[in-house]
Formats: sequence, C-alpha cells, structure tokens
Amino acid sequence: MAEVITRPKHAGSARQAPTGRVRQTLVGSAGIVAFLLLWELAPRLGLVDSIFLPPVTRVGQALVELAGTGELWEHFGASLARSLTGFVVAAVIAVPLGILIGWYRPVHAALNPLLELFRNTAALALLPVFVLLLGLGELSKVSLVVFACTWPILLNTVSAVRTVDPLLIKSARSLGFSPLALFVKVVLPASVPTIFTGIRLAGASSILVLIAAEMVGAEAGLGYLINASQYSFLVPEMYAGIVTISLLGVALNQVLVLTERRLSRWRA
Amino acid sequence: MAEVITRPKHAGSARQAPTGRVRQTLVGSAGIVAFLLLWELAPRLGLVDSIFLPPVTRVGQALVELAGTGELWEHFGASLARSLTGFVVAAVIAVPLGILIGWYRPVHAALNPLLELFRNTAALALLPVFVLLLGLGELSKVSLVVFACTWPILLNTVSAVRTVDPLLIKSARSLGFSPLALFVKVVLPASVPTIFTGIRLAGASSILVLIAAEMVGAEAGLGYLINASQYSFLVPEMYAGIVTISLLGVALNQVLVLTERRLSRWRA
Amino acid sequence: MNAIEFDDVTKTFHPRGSGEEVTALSGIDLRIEAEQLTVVAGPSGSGKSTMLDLLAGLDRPTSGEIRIGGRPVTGPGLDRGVVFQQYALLPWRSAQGNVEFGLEAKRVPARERAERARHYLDLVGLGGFEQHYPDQLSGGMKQRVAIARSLAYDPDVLLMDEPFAALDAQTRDVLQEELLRIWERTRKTIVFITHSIEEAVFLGSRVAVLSARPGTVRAVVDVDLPDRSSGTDVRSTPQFAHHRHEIWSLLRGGENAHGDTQSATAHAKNSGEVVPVG
Amino acid sequence: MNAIEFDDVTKTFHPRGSGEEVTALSGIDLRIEAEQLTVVAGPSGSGKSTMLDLLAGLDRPTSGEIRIGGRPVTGPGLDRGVVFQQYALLPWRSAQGNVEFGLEAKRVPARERAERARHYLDLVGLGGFEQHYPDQLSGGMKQRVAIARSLAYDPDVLLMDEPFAALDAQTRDVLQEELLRIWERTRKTIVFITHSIEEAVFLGSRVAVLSARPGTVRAVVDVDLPDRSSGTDVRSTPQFAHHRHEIWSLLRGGENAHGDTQSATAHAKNSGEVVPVG
Amino acid sequence: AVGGCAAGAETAGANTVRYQGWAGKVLYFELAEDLGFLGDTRLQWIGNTTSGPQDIQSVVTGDIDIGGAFNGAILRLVAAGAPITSVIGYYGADARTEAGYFVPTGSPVRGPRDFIGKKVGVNTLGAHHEDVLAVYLERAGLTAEEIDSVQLVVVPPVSAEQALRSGQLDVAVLTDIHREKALARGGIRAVFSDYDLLGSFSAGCYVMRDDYLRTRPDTARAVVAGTARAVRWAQTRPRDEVVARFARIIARRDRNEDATAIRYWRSTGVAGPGGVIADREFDLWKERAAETRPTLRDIPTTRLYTNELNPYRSTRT
Ligand SMILES: Nc1ncnc2c1ncn2[C@@H]1O[C@H](COP(=O)(O)OP(=O)(O)OP(=O)(O)O)[C@@H](O)[C@H]1O
Ligand SMILES: Nc1ncnc2c1ncn2[C@@H]1O[C@H](COP(=O)(O)OP(=O)(O)OP(=O)(O)O)[C@@H](O)[C@H]1O
Ligand SMILES: O=C([O-])O
Ligand SMILES: [Mg+2]
Ligand SMILES: [Mg+2]
Repeated sequence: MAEVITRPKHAGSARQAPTGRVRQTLVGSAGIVAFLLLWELAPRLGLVDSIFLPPVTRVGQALVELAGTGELWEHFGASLARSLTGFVVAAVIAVPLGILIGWYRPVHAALNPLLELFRNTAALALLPVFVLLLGLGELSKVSLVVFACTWPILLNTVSAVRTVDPLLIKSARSLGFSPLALFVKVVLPASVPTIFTGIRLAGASSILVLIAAEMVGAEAGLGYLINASQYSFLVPEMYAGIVTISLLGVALNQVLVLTERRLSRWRA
Repeated sequence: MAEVITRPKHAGSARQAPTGRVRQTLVGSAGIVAFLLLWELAPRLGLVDSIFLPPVTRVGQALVELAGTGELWEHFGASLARSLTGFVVAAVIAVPLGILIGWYRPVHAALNPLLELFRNTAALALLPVFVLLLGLGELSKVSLVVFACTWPILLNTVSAVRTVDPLLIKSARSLGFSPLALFVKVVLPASVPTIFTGIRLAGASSILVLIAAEMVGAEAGLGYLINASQYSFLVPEMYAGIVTISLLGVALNQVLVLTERRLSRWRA
Repeated sequence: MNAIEFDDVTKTFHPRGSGEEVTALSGIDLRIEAEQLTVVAGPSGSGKSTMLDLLAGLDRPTSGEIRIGGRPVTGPGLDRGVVFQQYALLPWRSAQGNVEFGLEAKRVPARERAERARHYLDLVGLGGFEQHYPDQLSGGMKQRVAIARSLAYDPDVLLMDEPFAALDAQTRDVLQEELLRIWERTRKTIVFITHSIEEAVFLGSRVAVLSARPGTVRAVVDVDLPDRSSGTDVRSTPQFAHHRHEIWSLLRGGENAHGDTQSATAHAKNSGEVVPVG
Repeated sequence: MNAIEFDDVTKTFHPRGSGEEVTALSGIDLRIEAEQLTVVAGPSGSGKSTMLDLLAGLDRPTSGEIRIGGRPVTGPGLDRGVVFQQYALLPWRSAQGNVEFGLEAKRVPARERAERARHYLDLVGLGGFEQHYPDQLSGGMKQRVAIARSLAYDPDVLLMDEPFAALDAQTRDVLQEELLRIWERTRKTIVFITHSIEEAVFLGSRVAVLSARPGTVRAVVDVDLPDRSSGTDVRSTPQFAHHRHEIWSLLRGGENAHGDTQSATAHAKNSGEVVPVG
Repeated sequence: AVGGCAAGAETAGANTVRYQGWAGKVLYFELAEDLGFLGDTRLQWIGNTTSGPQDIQSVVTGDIDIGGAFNGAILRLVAAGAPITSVIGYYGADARTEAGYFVPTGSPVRGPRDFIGKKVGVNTLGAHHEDVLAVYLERAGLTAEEIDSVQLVVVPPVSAEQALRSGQLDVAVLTDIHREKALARGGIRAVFSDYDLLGSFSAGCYVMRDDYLRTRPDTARAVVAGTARAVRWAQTRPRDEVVARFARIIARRDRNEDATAIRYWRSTGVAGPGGVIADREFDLWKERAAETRPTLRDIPTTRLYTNELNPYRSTRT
C-alpha cells in the first residue's frame, strides 16, 4: 500500500530570511515616506496655506516641544486612562452578558431587537445625554466609551456563543461533562476568536468617541489638546495632538492584534 | 449499491408557520417594551431628574411636533443626504482602489503601513483639520464622512481580493480566460461578501462621524438639532433628535443587510 | 460482560415547523457481543447515527430499551467513548490537550492524564506530534487523535460513527489496519458505523445491515477473513470478494438483489421526491 | 488524433525562502492514447498534480516537452478541460451558470450556452437542479457540475485530478460508474489522476503507476475487466482482485512487493523525517 | 440629576466653589481670588468650557457651583425647570466692547431685510449673538418665518474671519481680539453691533443652584461679593492695569493657553456697578425665549435673579 504523506501545514510558512525582512520594511515604509514628503512639500510649495497645514517638520517640532514640557504626556495619559478604563469596563460587562444572552435562546429572542437598536445608535449622539445625566467629570466620558465599546463586544460574544460547533458540544456531552464544565472547557474557548473581533472593533471605537467627549468640558486629554489648540489657533500643536492620537490608535490596535494572535496560536 | 441521499441544505430552513412568526415578534418586542417602560417610569418616579431625562411620552410628543412643523424632515433630510453622499463617494473611491492595491502585491506592500495608520486615525480628531482646510460648508462635513467610510471599505476590499480562492483562479485560467475576463468574472464577484462587510462597517461610521461634524458649523442636520436643542434647553427635542438618529442607524443597517443578503443569495 | 442489547427500539423525530413525523428507527432488535468489533452498515438516512446517539445516551428511544451489560442506558456514561466522523477535536488544544480532555471528565489527576495521553498518542502513531494543534494535522492524524482520546478514556465500549468517511482512500486503509491492530490488543467492544461495504467487510467480525428509512435490521452477517492486520493484500482475496458481494446484495435490497440494474440516479428521479443523489 | 506524449519531462520547483530545490517529476516518458481513459496512480507527492498542471498548460516543464496530437503544449487551450479535486465551482453562480462559465471563455453565444449547459447537466443526472447554487448541492452533485462544465466545454482531452477523492465511498462508486458511461458515449481522451488503487482498477483501461518523489513512471498496466458500467458487482470479481493486487504490488515498491509487512507508520518513523502519516 | 450631584460635591470642601474656566480669559472670580477678595473661600477649576449654555447647564447638573451665560440662555434653562438663580452680571456691551455683525466690504447685506436666507456664523447656539440678531430683525418688522430663514452656523471664533472672507459665511459675528484683528486687516464692515442696537447693557450673569444658595449661604455670599468687588475693580481701574493683572494671572496659572487675546481687552461691558442686575437685562430677551416656552411669561422677572448677595446693590439707582 502506498503511503499517504502530508506535510504539517505550518511547515510551509517557513521563516523569511533576514534580508527579506529588511527589504520588506523598506518597501513598507515607502508609502509612509511619500506621505510625509507630500505633507512637508505641499505647504512649502504653496499648494495649501501653511497657516492651516503647517509642514510636517513644523508639526514634529511642536510635538517635541509638547513632549519636552511634559504637556503631551499629561494629555496622552489622560486619554489613555479613560480609553482603557472604558474599554475594560465594557469588556467586563459585555462578555459575561453576551454569554448569558447567547446561551439562553429566549433571552436572546427577547433582547435582540433592543440590542440592534442600541448598536445602531451613534454613541456621539448620546454625548449630551451622558453629560446631562452624569455630569462633566470622568464619569460621563468613561461612560460614553463604555457605551460605544459595549455593543461590538456584546453582539460578537452573543454570536460567538450561538455558533459554537454543536459537534464539540455533543462530543463533550458524550464524555460526561457537567453543563458548567462544558461551558468553561468548550463554549468559552470556542468563542474567543469571535469575541476578539468585537474587542478589536471596540478598541477603535473607544478612541473615536473619547476624542469627541474630550472636546466637551475636559481639562486634559488629546481631544482637549486638539480642541484647545484649535480655539487658540495653535495649529502645529493641534496637528501634534492628531498625530499622537493616530499613533495611540495604531498602538492599541497592535496590542489587540498581538493578544489575539497569542490567544489563537492554534490557528494554522 | 446503497443510494446516497442528501437533502439540499436549504430544505432544512423550512418557513415558519404564521403563528410562530407572530409569537416571535411578540417575544422580540419584550426587550423594547421593557426599555420604553423604564424610560417612562424612571423620571415619573423621580429616579432621575425629569429636566434631563423627560419621560418617553414627552419625547414622543416633541417628535410628533417636530415632524408636524416639518423641522424634523429638514434635519433628517440634511443628515441623510450628507451621510449617503459621503458613503457613496467613499465606496466609489475605495472599492476600485482596494482592488488595485489587493491585486498588485508590491503596491500593497508599499501602502499597507500607511493604510493602517490612516485606518487607526480617529476620524473625529481630523474634524478641525477638515474645517480649517475645507471650510465650514458641506464639503468638510461630507469629506469627513468620506474619510471615515473609506478605510473599512478599502481594507476589506484589499483583503477580499487577496484571499480569492486560488483554485478558482487556476480553474478559470485553465479554461483560457483573459486576465481582464478573469478579473471581472472571478475576482470581483468572489470579493463581494468581504467588501460588503466593510461597507456595513462604513455605514455605521458614516452616521457616527456625521453627528459630530454637524455639531460644529452646521445649519441643519440631526447633529445640529441635538446640539441646538441642548443649548436651548429644549431637552425633549434633543431626545427626539437622538431617537431619530437611532432609527436612521437601524434603517441604514437594515438596508445594507438586505442588499448584502440579496447579493449573496447563493450562500446556504 | 458488556454485551449490548437493542430491545425493540424505535425512534421518532418531530422536526420543528414541519408538523410531520420521521421514524428513523423502527423495532430494532439486535445483540452486539462483548469484545467483538461489530459493524453497522446501511444506506444514508437508515438511522445509523441515531442508533449511536441512543447508545451513547445523548438521546432516548421513543419506545423500547437499550441495555449494556444488562443495565439500561439512561444518559452518557464513563463506560462508553464516541469517535465522530468529523473528529470533534477542540481546535484550541494540542493533540495532547485533546486526549487529556476526555480524562478531565473522568477526574484523572493531572500527572496521570499527561502520561496516559502520551501513551495513547504513541499507540496511534502520533509520538512526536503531542504539541501540534488540530489545524496543523492532516485529516488522518486528527482522526487518530480522536481515537487516542477515546482509547485513553478507557471505556468498555467504543462507539465509532463513520470515523474514516472524510479521509482519502489510502489514509483510510492505513487507519483501518491500525484500528484492527488496536482492537486485537485491547479487545474492547467496538461498534463501528459505516456505509462503505469495503470497510464493513474489512473491519467487521459481524456486520449488521440496516434497511433504508425507517431503519430495521435486515440481516447480521458473520465475516471470516484470513489475518487482516498483516501486510498481505487481504482485500484482493476471494473470501473478501465473497463477503463484499453478500453485503452488496443485502444493501441492494434483499430479494431482488441480482439483476436490478437501476442506477442510483434513475432511482432518485423516479421516486418523485426532490432528493439529489450524490 | 489527440494522443498525449510526455517526452523526457522534468519539473523542478524552487520554493520561496528555502533555497532548496524540489524535483517533482524526473524524466517522464509516457504516451497516452487518444480516446482512452488512462489512469495515473501514485503516492502522495509523486508529482501527479504537477503532471496535470503541465498538461493543462498552467505551468511549464523545466526540461523536456509535452505534445498533444503532435503539437507542443505552450499554455491553456480550448482543447483541454480540467476537473479539480475540490470542484472549483463559482459559489455565486447556479449549477447552470457554472456550466455556462466554461462556454463564455469559448465565446459561445448566450442562447446556445444555456442549451448546452442544460443538456450536460441532464447528462450527469442533475436535470432539475439547474438553478441550485453550489452551497445547496452535496459534494457529489458539485463534482457532477464540474464534470458537466468540462464536458460542455467540449475539449478533446479531459484532465481530472482526483476528482472523487473528497467524496464518501458510495457517492464515489456511483460517480465512477457514471464517468465510465459518459466516456463510453463520448470517447474523449481522459487522463484521470488518483491515488486509490480501487479507483484506478475500476476506471482505467490503462494505469500508469508513478514512483514516489521524484516521480518517475514505474510501470503501465493494461486492465481487462468484464463490462463495468452495468449493475453487476464487478469489484467482487476475481479479475478485479487480480489487477488490484498487481497495482498494489507496484505501489508497494516494485521488486520487494511481497512479504514486506512494514506498516506505513513504522516506515515514516524509521525514515527519520518528521513526516506525519495519515 | 442622577449622577450630577454625586459628581464631586462631596469631594469639595464646604468653602470650595467649583467652576469652569475659559481658555485665554480671566473670569471675575478668578480675578477676585488673585486680588484677595475671596477670603478663605477657595476656587476649584475643573476644566474649560467653550460655551455659556454648556457652563450653566453644568451648574444645574451639579458639576460646578457657579457658571455664567447670556441672560437669554438662563431664561431658557429656567423655563425648562432648572432650579437656578442669577447672582451677578459679568459681561455686556458698551462703546469699547461690542459684538459686531460683519460682512465683506462689497457684500450686498446692508440692512435687516438683507439677512433673509443668509448664513451667519456665531460662537455658540442659543446665546447672545443669536438673540441680539433676532431682536434686530424683529425691530425691523421681519416675520417669524423670515427670521427663521437666517441660518446660524457655529464657528470657532478663530475661524470666523477666515470663513467670512472665503465666502463660507455671509455674516460673521466678531468680538474682542478677532474683531480688532479683522478690522486691522480691512476689507470688512459691520452691518450693526449689539451696542448700536441696544446701547450699554449687561448681557450675561453668573448663576448658582438654589439649593446651594440655601445650604451654603456664607460661601455663596463670599464668592458673589468678592466677584462683585473684582468687577468693580475692573470697571474703575485703568485699562492697562487690568490687562497687566489679567496677563499675570494667565501666566501664573499654567494652563497651556494662548495669552495674546487678553491684550485686546477693552472694558468689562458690564452696565451695573459691581455687576448689579437690572430687570431690563432679562426683559429684553424674555419675549423671544417665550416663543418656544410660553410658561416663561408667567415667571416674574424678579424671581429670576437676586442682587441680595451683591454689596453694590444699594449703589444702584
Ligand atoms: N434531530 C433530528 N430531527 C429530525 N430528524 C432527524 C434528526 N436526526 C435524524 N433525523 C432523521 O432520521 C433519519 C435517520 O438519520 P441518521 O442521521 O441516523 O441516518 P444515518 O444512517 O446516520 O445517515 P448517514 O449515513 O447520512 O449519516 C433521517 O431521515 C434524518 O433526517
Ligand atoms: N508550486 C510548488 N512549489 C514548490 N513545490 C511544489 C509546488 N508544487 C508541487 N510541489 C512539490 O512537488 C512535489 C509533487 O507535488 P504534487 O502536488 O504534484 O504531488 P501529487 O502527486 O499531486 O500529490 P497528492 O497525491 O498529495 O495530490 C511535492 O513534493 C510538492 O511539495
Ligand atoms: O457664550 C455666551 O454666553 O454667549
Ligand atoms: Mg450518520
Ligand atoms: Mg495532487
């Protein structure tokens, strides 16, 4: 009988040679470099008014100055703390709730339309409400982040639990696991990847709505920095704030992607 | 030889009996009804200050009045027009661009980091920039919506094109199709579902950022209505605006979901 | 011992929304001897998986009773292990972790779990692959992990529902030989479900042939082959061809087995039902 | 006519990043007669799919030449149609649409396309399923659509790469019979790749057996069976057993075919390579 | 408010008064603190605001204890049921401090009727610029529909001039630094100003919550009295001294703000000595606000404010 020989799939994805990686980094930065060059030259060549779009080096200078006085870190820290607090609170609420809703069919049937309504309610439309009901302090800002982060996590968790492979459940039942053990050992881990999709969406939302919240009645935060700079016509500082937010967004996304990858190393 | 008889998969999803559907609607409204009841009673029982959270019937009354004077439709129309314009422009830009980037590996390698940066830049942080560069008119508002909608569509399109089943391409090549025909008949239709995921994400974004944009420098639109009502302390009118936005969000999502379903009827 | 008895077992389903009734099994009387490898063969829809679900205690008969070693089956139990057609491995656990999974249900201490898992992975030829995840294994290797899991669980009765159906022909041949080898060594009571005649003849000491829906036992065939687990080409022997033909005739429909040249396709068309063949 | 000639064909790959060279095919000399159904059998990795890719014009030999009807193959062509193992159907097109797809490449006018698609779907037993999407069809039905597509395309040469490997045993048996029936009716030149010995014997008038990597032609076997497409159980006949054993011995390794009782698992382990078996 | 009262009232000491600042501006209680007029009453800055209506709303929600806005905005909030009272006037219009409604020199907008259908940029909605414009148009006999046809656009003050010059706005309201800088660059003219229309008048007040006034009368009195003395100080001292004092305060408080605007301060604009409030300052806006809230007509103007805490109340004639 002839043998059936299969390579393990991962053998195919052999590590790239170091030179390959260097080259890849170079190619990868081409787009960024071109963008920065355009940003530098457009105002210098008068294509745009440099009052409204200062060259990127001028913005970089403002960024360095803001970092030097410590002001940038203060705003950065304030935004990060709010965004993370809201995000974590949302995850802590939404994951167990989503599991509950996903596991009990009647609960899901009763709540689904309401959840759809909330999910499609633009969080920023509620900003005035949060300010009215919860005041101007941290509570309303963090609550808005919680609101915005809750729905993607909740709905992904619900759908994750509802779509666990029934065969896995059947197989665990046939081994004689208790419902609780079944839940902890099968339903939960099977749901992780889908839940994480929601968590990544929430990460992006947390920053987006926070910026808006900080534009109202804040005393620190990157949103405040941008808004205050705009009102004081400190245009380079405003762009410095925007660049910082972009980098924060990229960093948060990267952390979540890496965490996700760690948690799903088992995927081919 | 014994016969192998398989039911077509769709036969399993037999239509539900009418009584079942009525029952489902009833159960489905349970959550909504409970929520409305809570909203009505909380201010009436003094659990929250009715100045800041008027009972839902009072909000309903304001909604009816606003609709009666035609004011609501004016704002609704303005928001809808902006959101749709931005959304459509984004789709028209991002889909072809995404296809291009996805199809040519070097282009993708060069641009990917830049795209990641843009995607993770909270659109609202750019609101002041758009106002500075494009002014207060429709252009800056619609541009912000375009910006926010572009990234989810673009990145999903890129990934859609990159993940077209290579076997389909191989099979089409073996039939002797030209590269262009291959593209139109295989790559494009195979990408539709993934592209649509991006389009749905963009739909939600379009409303979210529009609300914020309309809070600055607008003379009409639901964001303006909320903001103006808030500052004039017309609290029921403010809630009426928020409810309208929620409904708009639900409606837009529904339209996209239905379109998606229509386009992928072939899915089991 | 652990002989299995089906005593006039009937199972009826009431699919949601249709209002109709589907009788999957009708009056099954069957005795499966302890320490034997018994094959249940039958066309698709004849109720093979339903039989196994009942036997595993995952579902209950509408009427009749199933007994194992004289005691009625009332639910899942540590005395039975199941191997499903689609592996049913936890994708987030390594091969080792998947084998240990079954032992966790039995509350085997952690150290012993690890040892037993390694032992059984070795037994099915997966020594060295303990830390691989299911996605990194071929279909055949996945099914070996599932078999190792059931063996490590050490049930008296092993239930296997078309475990090799999703595999390519050659992998299947290899695993069939290994299953025989393991059975000969462990002498478990194995109930093996298949709808491949080849497989039924090759594996079974006894083959129970079911009729199409509603499933009834049409016949029980005793198979007698030369030593199958050695390297000889037993499938090319005349005995094999004989048993093959015997079961083929039974599945074709009992009395009119010979001379019925109606093809499967034609049959489906004539039956009026819209049931695709293939 | 359209006889196919492999003239000292070698194919070498340079997998990205590894720096090493993989010789998939080495000095293949083979003549495949026109209007015959020729089977190419060989173990996994012996270069069967590579042969087919070269024949389809999807890739080029490193050295040597392939000729069809005397003309060298330089690219895909309307004279050849391919059926892949994994169906390769467009999921967004109905069965009808998928069959028409091939005809669009040939610029057949729309009305004729529709007619031909219906005709060939009928031929493979899918009359009535024209408007079903692939997701609504079973594996066997999908493969029938793929076959209908290739037939409607009306190539002189039909290339099939393990088209039935993903199907369950019984569906495969049914489709094998149908393929024979269709071949007898149309008398296309068919090159059928498989690694199942059963399938090779049942289908092939001639079976070319490849050796393991690098693939070389070990032998070409002529198969002589009683009429296979009727309803009789040809697989249980002594002739079948004879050919089965012949090819089994060739695949086992030529000279030391008999008495080699080493199991596949043991072999993989001894070879030192970490190549999972199964 | 549900969480409003919890939002910090406990954390602040009994003699602490919370408020929101304005970037680049010095508020009169900030000046009072700097001048030492507040005694042991302490101010607690919780952040900046960019609009009066938002500021007084925060008073109602309990986030802050004192906040100021245009009197028309106060009327609307009271009409909505908010339990607040105005305690001192803090800004207004006079010959040196006025809000001008500017157009490009060549604009066809010359009189009230020309505003119909035009876009007017204002700093915030529901406030001073909106209601002054309404009074201007009403007095010229425009109908309610014609007044409604004027589109108000919220524009950050820094962007207003640019928006006007680039044609995105037909009219822009410019004040303070922005007005003077724009005038210096030329090419624009004022159609009218609030001072042209109404003469000298106080336009906005600081408000406090009624329960705060009841439960912490001493702190309330201390802060209002100190603020009144600061207003009076600014009303009576030479402009340069006031500006210098403001500049020093801004420099010392380290809020990363732009200090240039303060150099363009001309006068308090406050009509009453020490910010004493007059009936007329509310009556002017009452009719306009009552259009959407008829209940306003039933509230006597004297119930809207108190000069009780203001030491200059007797100076008033
Ligand atoms: N949960 C269920 N609800 C309704 N009908 C069911 C259910 N499970 C099985 N059936 C029906 O019972 C019959 C027997 O099904 P079963 O799965 O036992 O067949 P099988 O012999 O295992 O077939 P196959 O070889 O295709 O796996 C079929 O007609 C099937 O449709
Ligand atoms: N594109 C490629 N790049 C690198 N190596 C390849 C490529 N295609 C095939 N090979 C190698 O060539 C050899 C033959 O592969 P091929 O797919 O033709 O075998 P096969 O006989 O079809 O096997 P199977 O029965 O598993 O389908 C294998 O070792 C394979 O790894
Ligand atoms: O902000 C104003 O109160 O005008
Ligand atoms: Mg089954
Ligand atoms: Mg192959």
